[in-house]
Amino acid sequence: MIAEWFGRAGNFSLTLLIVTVYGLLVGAFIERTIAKVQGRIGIPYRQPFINILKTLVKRTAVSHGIMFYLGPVFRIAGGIGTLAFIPVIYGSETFANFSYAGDLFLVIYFMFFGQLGMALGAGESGHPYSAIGIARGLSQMTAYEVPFALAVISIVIQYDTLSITEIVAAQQGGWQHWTLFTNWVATLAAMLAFLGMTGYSPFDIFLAPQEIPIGPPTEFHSAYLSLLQTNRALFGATKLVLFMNLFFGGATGWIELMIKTLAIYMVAVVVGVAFPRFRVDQSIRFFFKIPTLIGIISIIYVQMMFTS
Amino acid sequence: MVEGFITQVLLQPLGIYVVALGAGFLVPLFDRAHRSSAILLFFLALAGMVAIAGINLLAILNGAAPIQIETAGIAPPFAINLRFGLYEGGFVLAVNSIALLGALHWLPSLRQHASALLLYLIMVMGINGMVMTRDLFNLFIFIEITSIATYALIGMERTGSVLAAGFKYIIATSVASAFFLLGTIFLYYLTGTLNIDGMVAQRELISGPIGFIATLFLLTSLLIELKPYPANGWGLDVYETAPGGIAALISVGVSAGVFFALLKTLPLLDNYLSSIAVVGGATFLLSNLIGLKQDNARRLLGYSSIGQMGLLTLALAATVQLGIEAQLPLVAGGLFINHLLAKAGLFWLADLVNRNSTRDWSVLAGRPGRLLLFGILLSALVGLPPFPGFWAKWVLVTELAAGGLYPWITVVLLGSLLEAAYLFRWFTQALQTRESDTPDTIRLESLLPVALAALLLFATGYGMAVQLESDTLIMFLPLLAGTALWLLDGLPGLLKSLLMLVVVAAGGAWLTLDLEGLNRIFGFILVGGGVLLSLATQYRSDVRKGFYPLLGILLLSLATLLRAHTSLEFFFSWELMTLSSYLLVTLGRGGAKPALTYLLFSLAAAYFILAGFALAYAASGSLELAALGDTGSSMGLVFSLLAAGFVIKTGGLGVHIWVPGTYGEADDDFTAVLSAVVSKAAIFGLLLVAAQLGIRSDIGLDPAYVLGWIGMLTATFGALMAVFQEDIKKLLAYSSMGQLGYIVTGIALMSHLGWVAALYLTVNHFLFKGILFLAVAGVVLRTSERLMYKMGGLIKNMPFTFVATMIAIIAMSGVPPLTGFGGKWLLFNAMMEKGWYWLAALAFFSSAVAFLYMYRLLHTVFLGQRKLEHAQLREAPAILLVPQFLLIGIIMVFSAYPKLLLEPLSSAISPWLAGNLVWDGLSLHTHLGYWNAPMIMGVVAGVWMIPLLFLLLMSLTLKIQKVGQFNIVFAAERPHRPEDTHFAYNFFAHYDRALGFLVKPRATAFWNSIVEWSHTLAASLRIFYNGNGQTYALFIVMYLVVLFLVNGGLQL
Amino acid sequence: MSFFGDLQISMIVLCSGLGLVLIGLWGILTQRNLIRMIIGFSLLDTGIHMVMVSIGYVTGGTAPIINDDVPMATAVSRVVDPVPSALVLTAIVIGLGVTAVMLSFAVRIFRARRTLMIDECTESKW
Amino acid sequence: MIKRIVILLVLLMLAFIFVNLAASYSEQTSLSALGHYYVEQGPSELGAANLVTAVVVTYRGLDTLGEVTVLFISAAGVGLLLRRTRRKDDHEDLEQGDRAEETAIARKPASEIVETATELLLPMVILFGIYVFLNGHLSPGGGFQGGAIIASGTMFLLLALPESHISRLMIAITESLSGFSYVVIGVLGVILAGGFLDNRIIGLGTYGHLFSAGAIPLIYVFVGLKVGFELSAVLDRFRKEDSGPL
Repeated sequence: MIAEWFGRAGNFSLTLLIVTVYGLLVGAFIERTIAKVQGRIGIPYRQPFINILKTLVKRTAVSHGIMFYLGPVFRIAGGIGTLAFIPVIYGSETFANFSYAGDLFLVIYFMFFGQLGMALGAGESGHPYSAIGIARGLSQMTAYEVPFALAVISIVIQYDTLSITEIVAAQQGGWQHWTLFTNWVATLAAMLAFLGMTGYSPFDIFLAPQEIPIGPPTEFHSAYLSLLQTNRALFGATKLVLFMNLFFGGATGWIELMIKTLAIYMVAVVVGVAFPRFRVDQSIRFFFKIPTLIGIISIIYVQMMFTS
Repeated sequence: MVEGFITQVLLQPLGIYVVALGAGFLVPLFDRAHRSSAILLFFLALAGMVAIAGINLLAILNGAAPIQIETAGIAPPFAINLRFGLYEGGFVLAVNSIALLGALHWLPSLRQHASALLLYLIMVMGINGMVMTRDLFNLFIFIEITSIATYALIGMERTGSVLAAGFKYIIATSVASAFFLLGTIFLYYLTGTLNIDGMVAQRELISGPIGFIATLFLLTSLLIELKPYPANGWGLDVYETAPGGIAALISVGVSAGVFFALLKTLPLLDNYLSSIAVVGGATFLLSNLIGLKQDNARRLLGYSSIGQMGLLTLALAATVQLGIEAQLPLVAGGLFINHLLAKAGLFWLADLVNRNSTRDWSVLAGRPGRLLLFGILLSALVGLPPFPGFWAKWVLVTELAAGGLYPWITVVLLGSLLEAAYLFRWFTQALQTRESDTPDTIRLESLLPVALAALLLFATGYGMAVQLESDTLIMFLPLLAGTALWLLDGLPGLLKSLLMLVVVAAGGAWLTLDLEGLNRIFGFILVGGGVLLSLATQYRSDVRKGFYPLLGILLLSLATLLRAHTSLEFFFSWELMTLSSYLLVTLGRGGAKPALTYLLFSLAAAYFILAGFALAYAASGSLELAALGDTGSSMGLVFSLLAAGFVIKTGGLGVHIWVPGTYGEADDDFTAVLSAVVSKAAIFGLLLVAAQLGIRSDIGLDPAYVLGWIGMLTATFGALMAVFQEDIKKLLAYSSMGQLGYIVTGIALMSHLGWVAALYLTVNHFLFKGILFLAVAGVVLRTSERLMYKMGGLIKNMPFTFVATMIAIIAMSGVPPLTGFGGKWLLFNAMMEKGWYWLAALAFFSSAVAFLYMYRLLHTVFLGQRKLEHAQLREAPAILLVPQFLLIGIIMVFSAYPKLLLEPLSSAISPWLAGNLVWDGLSLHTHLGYWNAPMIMGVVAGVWMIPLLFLLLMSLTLKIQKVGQFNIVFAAERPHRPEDTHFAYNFFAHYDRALGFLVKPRATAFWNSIVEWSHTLAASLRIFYNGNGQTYALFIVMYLVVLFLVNGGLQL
Repeated sequence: MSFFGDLQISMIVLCSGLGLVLIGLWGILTQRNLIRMIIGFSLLDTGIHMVMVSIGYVTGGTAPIINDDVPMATAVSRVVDPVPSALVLTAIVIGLGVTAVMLSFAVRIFRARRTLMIDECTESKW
Repeated sequence: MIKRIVILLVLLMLAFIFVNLAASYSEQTSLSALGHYYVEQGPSELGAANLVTAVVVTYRGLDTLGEVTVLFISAAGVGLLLRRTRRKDDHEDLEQGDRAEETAIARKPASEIVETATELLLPMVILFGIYVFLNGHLSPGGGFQGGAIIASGTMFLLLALPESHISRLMIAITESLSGFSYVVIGVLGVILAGGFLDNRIIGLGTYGHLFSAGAIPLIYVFVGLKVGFELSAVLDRFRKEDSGPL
């Protein structure tokens, strides 16, 4: 029993490492791409790693209190945990992680874990920007949750399961079986929600580097910040993996995973480059209009298509 | 001869006349000797009248035949005869007793004039005569005796207004008497007799135009004397202006006599039963509606009196129409005795308080004894348990339902609600201390008659309970315990708290431990949970007059609620719970006003429930709760009515407006009980009807589906409304409303999994909301604030409270690994299984919205910048923290091993809805998904520990500096006041901009407009009461004409 | 029914009585002066007494007192019904009592507010 | 005006009802069952020649007791209402001027004719009253009628001599005692005869004589006294609102 647990933990550590590194690299890749588009050179690929290391080895740190101290811990635990409950590579026992502890529903709710913890930590810093950022982030979250939830319900109806593994399994056997093609309405709704979820422009006001320097993490620095930076890469990649599993047929190997997730990510990047930032109330209204409508249609659609 | 006198005269009902008249004639003589001897004679006579009535009634109750009294030694119909049977005895005893008490009350005025003494005595005798005589003309004489004595006593005060009112009264009753006489003589013309029984025996002779018109005159006269709307302004004016002593006697005594006259002549008036019912019903409904506009205390009592007589009339007509005269003693007798005692008590109290405007009754504020009396009388009048009116209304409504007279049920319940509205508004005004009030000067002994009336209400209420129920003792147990605790109310607060806990724990255990299934589970939540949370009452050591007895009653009534087998038992405990919780809310700082809203919505809920039960009884013929399902075709309606009642009580959307005020203003520790425990009673009720009715296939899914939507919309809007709250308790109030919405939806699913979800959510809500309200109690205790933005940074001072709050919030939010996730998961699975996709999507949204207020609560209060004045605050008292951490312990256990909880829940549901939870080891499987709670707990602990250890490790090498409050990155400036940087007020302003339109207070506006509309309607309905005696007289003649026309007079 | 053709004696009394009732009511309803209203009441009362008497009348009957003119043996066929007479006696006394109390109210009202007009006694209303 | 029309309409409707009533009415041609019994049995059963008296005093004795009570309480009520305010600070708005005015009216003397006539007639009126109630069981009349005649004597007196004093004490005692005696007789009926107010507690005597019909004359004496004194008292009250107790 114990050995089995350790074995799994070991396997998961490997996944964790790969996904984190991949996340950081993707981040650098996107930065570089945007820079190229804008006629700059951009950062080297090692830059994210250097950033993390640099903050990690800072010799001074201040603390505003115990919750402040625990905030980054919650945050990265949320990231790691979310990944832990998602099977990463289809058909691979090694990279199934702890997905048999819970289903899709667990993953969706566990995504809040880090956000909540982080919000508490940032709250204790006593910095108004943190609070403002959190208020905005939470508000926006309630809005993109709606199309996302509708899309999820749609595919749960479609596949008649909440198990991510089974959802992926159902999409095997060719691209035409991907949710993207079998239930493109739901995928569209989900991808619109994804824009909000990634926090890229036009939905990046909760971080808003201009008015409220980087939002909730304002007061965090040194080792705290390194944890947050790591998580940013890790959590971003985790969400990509989740979307890949749900809508894009999953992946049977790491290469497929990387190609697919990068492609998904590009959607957000392209939209982000093309559109200016929404105010919070605007983005809320946005999500409640077209995306929600599409989500509703997706359920009607799936009921017509997949239930007798 | 003396012996003959005693046995043949004094002890016989006839003795009442002899004593009253003999004494009455002698009073002037005695008065010549000495005033006090006249007073002594007066009281001896009254006491004698009570005793004679009592002795004879007792004999009849013991099985003696009704006593027929002949006069002149000649048999009826040739001489006048009287009867003293069960009904007569009851009425006479009641009237004489109340007259005796009334005399005690009014003695200071009565003793001024010997003639007042004799008038009072003879007036009472006249009422006795009206009750006992069997001769129509003799009845007229007694009516006149009573009337003339009444006129004179009204005029005793001789102020301009009372004289004017008295004159209108005389004109009105004289015209009515004239009608009576006309009717009587023409009945004699037709039947050749004046004996009522003789007339009834020759009922067929009373026909044709003369028969019609004669009975019409008789009927009009009696109805007018009962003061029907709108021909009753003359009565109201007298109630308003006359001294309480006589007003009480008119309201309860004279009306009783006239009512009895109607009762005995009813066989002659059987063609008019519908008219009588309409007159009674309309009077009841409309006087109570118009009462809403009234703020003169005495006139208000007048409206209530008239309304009550209307109800009695309606009850009488309906009972006879339905042919269930056997129920008459319970219905009419119960309503009558209730009105008699309560109304007389209130008139006397009004006399003592001596304030015209109901607003000025605030002189009673802060006087628990007086308020208790006042409250008892009002509660009785409204028909709350355990008073006779409660039982009578129950029987009335169930019988009306059984007879299919549904419109009357609506009238009775609506009228009762309106009456409750103005009566308890008055109580609310009495509760509110005002600066300008001078203390009242009521001497304690002058309250004695009022107190006796209150006691008699309890006694008669118990008497009726014994008639109706077998398990009376258990039903009354909460009240007994409450009384015992109340007797000890002088003890120190902490001791009382302890005593209450012991009593409730012992009583509750005895009542609930042998229960099974669902009831057992709710036993743990309601009684166990109630006791656990009530431990926290120890954090206040002040006296808290009335608090502990009421809390004891509340918690024990929850226990008896669970034990109920019949709908009557259930409803009794339910109303007891309503009443006690209402009173507890009024004890809060600003609790009086919100408590009124709470009471009215609770009563509305109760009336829905009553109507539902009544309908069920009508359909199944049984009061057993288990027979609710045998209701055949009316099943859907029964279910809807009952569910509506329970949903109101959970604070469903649209009828939720009582929630924030009630939870906000109740005492902080009591709010925890209210939200975590008491609200679950409604869930229990809902589950009960769902189990008996909701799961039946013949109901169809529609009501359940509607219920599901109501629940989920409540959840959504509750969350949205909580987001915009600044008041911490109101935030939690809206949160409670929303969380209960999920539970309602879970029940509405009518599936095994849905109910497991509902029960799981119920347990969970109890756990986290108990913690939250107790934590808030601690915060409010320390900061004396309820507005969150006035707090901040309290984590430094109250770390334990913060931890408790945080854990509770996580448990509420649904974030794994704590219990909340299980609830959400179960509910989602159940909804998907049922195909309720839209509701599932809404659930996602509302639980996301819930994050907003949850975070806000934690941040605004505990995080951010601490206020300077809060720097020295201490942690909440240990006794507040103990229950919180006990509850946290339970949350942790259930989080890691939900099977411990789910298995009993599942097996409790199995008898109703088959289905099993599929377990694979510790993993729970549904059709769609799976949930391995222990493993999730392990993984989360693991992934949380690893970065923590890492950070700790790093900290070893780092020099972590604790910094001061204002040491933040703030554009190189340093804020000096926390207010500068504590981002708290209107935290979700942007959300308001985006979605605020959804939560504009529409429900409040709607209910306000209902209130306004009723007031406008009331104002337009009372234009008839223009104060002009001639208008009043005109209405009386019109009444006759209208009755003539509607009963087909033109077809003669 | 031809009550104009073959007028019976009691019919005249009855109709006059009912007419008095109407007149009395008219007085009560239209006369604003308390004393006049009381007079109206007296008329109403008297009207009713007449109605009562008329009801007791038996065609051709005489007073129900047994004497030389009305021997006991034939009394049954010769007297009017004694019951309404007895009732009227009682009713008159009661009417008297009520009138007396009404009058004393009127006196007191006049003392208290120097007016006898009913429409000036409307301070309690609504 | 509109009010008048409404009143007229309502009364017209009432008249319509009355017309219906009268139209269906037809005069009785024989006694009702009740009347028949009284006429047939009354003289022998109760020994009263005046059958109305038999009905009033015995058959419907309870009514009569009630009637006496009504008068009694009317008198008491009138006394209560018209009592003179004792204290100035009492809550009544009786002003000094009113009182003077009142006295002025009261003092107006009667004409000489009235005074003389009164002195002449008063004893006869009272005597006649007594005669009427004593013979109530034999001839037309009775306690009420007799009492009323006595009271009319008082009326004369008050008209002629407005200042004359009527003893309150005497009225109170007579009133009380006669009322109480009436009740006692009634009670005796239960003990000695068939029931409450049965007049046969003493022998019926010889039919048609003064001392016959059992207790009827006795009752009528009390009733007559009571009525006479009470009505007198009422008249006296209206003459001047007095401050005396009762």
